[in-house]
Amino acid sequence: MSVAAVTATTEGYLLVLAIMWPVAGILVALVVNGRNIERVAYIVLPIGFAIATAVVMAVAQGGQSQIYVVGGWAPPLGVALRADGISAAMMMTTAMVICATGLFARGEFVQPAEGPEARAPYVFWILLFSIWSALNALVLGSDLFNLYVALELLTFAAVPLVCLKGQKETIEAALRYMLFALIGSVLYLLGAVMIYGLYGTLDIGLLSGRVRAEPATWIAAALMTVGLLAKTALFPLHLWLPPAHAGAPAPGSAILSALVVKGSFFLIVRIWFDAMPGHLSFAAAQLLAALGAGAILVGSVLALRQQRLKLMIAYSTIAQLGYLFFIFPLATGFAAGIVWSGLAWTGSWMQLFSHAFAKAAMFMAAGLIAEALGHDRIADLGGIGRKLPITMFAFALSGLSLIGVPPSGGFVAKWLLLIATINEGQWWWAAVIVVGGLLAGGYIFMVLGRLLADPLSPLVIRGAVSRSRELVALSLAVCAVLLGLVPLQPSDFLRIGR
Amino acid sequence: MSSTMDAFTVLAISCGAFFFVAGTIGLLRFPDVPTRLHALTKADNLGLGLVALGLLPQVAGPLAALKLIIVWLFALISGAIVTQLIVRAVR
Amino acid sequence: MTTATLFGLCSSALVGLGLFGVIVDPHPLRKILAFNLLGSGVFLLFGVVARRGAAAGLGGDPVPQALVITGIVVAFAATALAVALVLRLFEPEAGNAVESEATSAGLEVDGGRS
Amino acid sequence: MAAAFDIGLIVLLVGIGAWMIVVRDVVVATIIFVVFGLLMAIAWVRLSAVDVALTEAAIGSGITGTLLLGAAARLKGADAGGTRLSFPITVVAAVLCAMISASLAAVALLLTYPAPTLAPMAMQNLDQTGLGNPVAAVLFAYRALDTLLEKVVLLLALVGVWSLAPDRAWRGVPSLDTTVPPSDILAFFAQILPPFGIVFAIYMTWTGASNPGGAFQGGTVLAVMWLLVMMAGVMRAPSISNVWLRWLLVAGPALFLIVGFTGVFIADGFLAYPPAYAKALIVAVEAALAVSIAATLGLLAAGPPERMQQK
Repeated sequence: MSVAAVTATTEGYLLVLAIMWPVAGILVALVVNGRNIERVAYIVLPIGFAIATAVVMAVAQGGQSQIYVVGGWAPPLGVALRADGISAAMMMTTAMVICATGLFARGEFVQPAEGPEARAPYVFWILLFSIWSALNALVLGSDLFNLYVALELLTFAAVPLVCLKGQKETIEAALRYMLFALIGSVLYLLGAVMIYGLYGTLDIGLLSGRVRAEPATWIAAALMTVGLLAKTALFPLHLWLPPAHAGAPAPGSAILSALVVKGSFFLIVRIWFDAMPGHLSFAAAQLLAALGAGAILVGSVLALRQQRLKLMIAYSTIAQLGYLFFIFPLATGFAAGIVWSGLAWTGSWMQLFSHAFAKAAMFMAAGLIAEALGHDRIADLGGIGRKLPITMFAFALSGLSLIGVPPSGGFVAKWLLLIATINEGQWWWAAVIVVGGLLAGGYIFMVLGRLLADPLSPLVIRGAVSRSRELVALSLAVCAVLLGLVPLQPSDFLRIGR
Repeated sequence: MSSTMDAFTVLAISCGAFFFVAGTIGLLRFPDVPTRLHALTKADNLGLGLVALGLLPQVAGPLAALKLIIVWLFALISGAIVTQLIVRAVR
Repeated sequence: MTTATLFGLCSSALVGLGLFGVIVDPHPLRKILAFNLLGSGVFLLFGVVARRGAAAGLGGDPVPQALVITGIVVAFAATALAVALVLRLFEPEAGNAVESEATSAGLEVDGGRS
Repeated sequence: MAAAFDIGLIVLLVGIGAWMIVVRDVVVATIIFVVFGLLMAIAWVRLSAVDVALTEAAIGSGITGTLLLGAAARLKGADAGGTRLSFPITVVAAVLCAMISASLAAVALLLTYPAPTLAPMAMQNLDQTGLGNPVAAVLFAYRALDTLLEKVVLLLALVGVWSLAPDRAWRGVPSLDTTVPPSDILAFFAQILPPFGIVFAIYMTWTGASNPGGAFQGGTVLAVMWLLVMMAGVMRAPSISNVWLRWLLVAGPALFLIVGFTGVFIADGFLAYPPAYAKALIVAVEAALAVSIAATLGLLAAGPPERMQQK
């Protein structure tokens, strides 16, 4: 056997299970009669959730990364899986949002009681399992090519989700998303093969010890980063996102906005903080953050100008993704000369997790409103808040987290980032964070005001909205708020494994 | 003996090459897809056949010779199928 | 110049051409063709890396060669999905049938651009 | 001499690639693409990657060509021309692509020898896998996880293609180019070729353990044969809700997954094989995968179901 640079830990088998359990679900779902596919989901979702919980506990108790060497072939020849603090936290968030979405989708994607198998439910559940498997593979992978396969799995599961309803506009949106995503993954692959050509390994852990500062490395890293930025929809590569996220059915939008775009962001962080730590130049980090700032400003302003609720929420996603990119200049600790700056690190991840909960809740609420009214024109939403108080409450709570009002996860995130900008002496990003918060307040209160206003004409409720689905949206929003109870200091858990 | 065989090989392959050139000119000069395909397949099938024939004296044994002939036959069949599919596509 | 370097240059030319086609060509099917050209360029770089790593009696490093096989299969899957989307979008009869179904399904929330 | 051949091949590849980008007619562009794929296969042989050459010829040129040619034919009547970019943007794109090309070329020239390689390590461990072909060892032993996930990617792409079916046609059959009635000549050839093709596919899958070839190449040849008989009207396309069909799709990945988990109990862990049975297990997995790959690729190229089966 090859030189064991990487050794498996005792609970490492959980990592394989986390990826393969949903895969088993896909295979079973493909062959069972479509009528039973929901029953498959009732088994896949809770057990998958239990696996994620077990991984988090193993990482927390061990205080170190959990590692699994697949097939006993250690890198560089083989592929290893690794769960550190951030992967465990991502896995937990993913599991919570996916299970909540599963509960929410029960009302929307049911097989008809009589008659043959229907298309949408069959496809939806398979896509849901696939996204779960792909995200777990993305956060656990430690091999650049293995991560490429996971990225493609994620893309192929996300694109059909966009056009599940089948209208022409959604197919157009799906096609555009597909093209952006494909170019993105090809550029990533191009960078990855250069890395292999330079260093003879694709393993992130081995790379961190071998990477040299030289032009070829920078070109490879730049290609990978640009490719992943296209998939993350960072400004100015965001054009595909609004029609795609707004066009999907509500549970799909929730997953796409809350989780899918974060998968590629996670990979960018892996590259710069784990594969090539210390190689991100000051200028490059500033450039990434500047694009993030552009995303915050442009996304928020465009969100303010939308006429339709789902599009507004989609533009808000572009803005909220922008904050994540402050991790690059703030967490590498340039000013202090240290490699690790805990405040911004924690703040950025808190932003990711709280946005995941808040945005999923918000898309679900918007879906329920659209279901009740038969449309989602913001101007005509007047008074629906009184008919659907729980939904409105869910929308309001998640909105407050997006703005960053205490106590909420969004507040913790933005506050930590603000302090980090001061500590690092990069006050210019603080200005963007504050302005972004104000703009978010603008578009959230614009909608909230409408929800509470007197209706212009008597409201016609087209369909009854199920109470349990409202509660699912509300509980996700509550999760976003509860994240605000974590202490305002660098998290030790998110630091495990580095 | 071997020089006669070599001469035969050179002659056959040259003829094959001539047909390939003719086929390619046809591909470039003829007006529409069916006539282009006609020129290409006719000339190339013959050209490939001549190249295979020319190589026969050079191979190690009867098995390798058989392989060459089989390659030519399969190229013929697949060429015919692909031509059919292309014509269906442009019609 | 070695074989590997020559094909490396070929790969860079193909990547540039393919990327240009994907961005500029207005026809969706030709974008997909260009994407395949781009993919071929990237895969060719794998081949170059593999060839450079020839050792232990092998003509090339088997790891990148195996990765390319995976990559080609994934690229085909991507092409198939993209082609299906294009056909669905532009084929006249299919498109009409969908729209009437979608409206009868109830919701009129569309994802059109603002 | 060899260098001259390589340079000629490269000039052809780049020239044909450029031609494909600029040529006006979509069908012609597709035909050029098929030719390009075949030349790529030769390039792979020149780079001593015979396994890849076989894959490229079968997938990159063969089945992708069939798929794109069919699509181009169906789009003939439709107005599919999107909006053309304005001239300044085109120039910017051209400059951008040229820069990427140049930086890639720089990397190709900058790479120095000795190049890093895993070839010795792959060979050292080869006997533990029982295989003779190091590429197969990478695909099914060292990096089996990638291969397994990639099979899931393929299945998922198929679900994605199917999801584009109109609701009324779900459970229906894909319509393979219904615009032109199948010709007798095509039907004739479609009856001659498949027996040879099937034998060849089985051989290719079997020999993959020790020689170039394997499940991907064999499965693709099978898929092309299947497509051929369907397109020629010799055999009907199946309904996508056919139970047998769905089992065929899943068989390969499912066996792979089961063998993978068995490794936890009889070997070093997930996707590990006990050396004594490694070759037998891998060949079994490859055989099942070849069948599933054939079904998946064939259905991917056939497209979503569009009408209900005629009784």
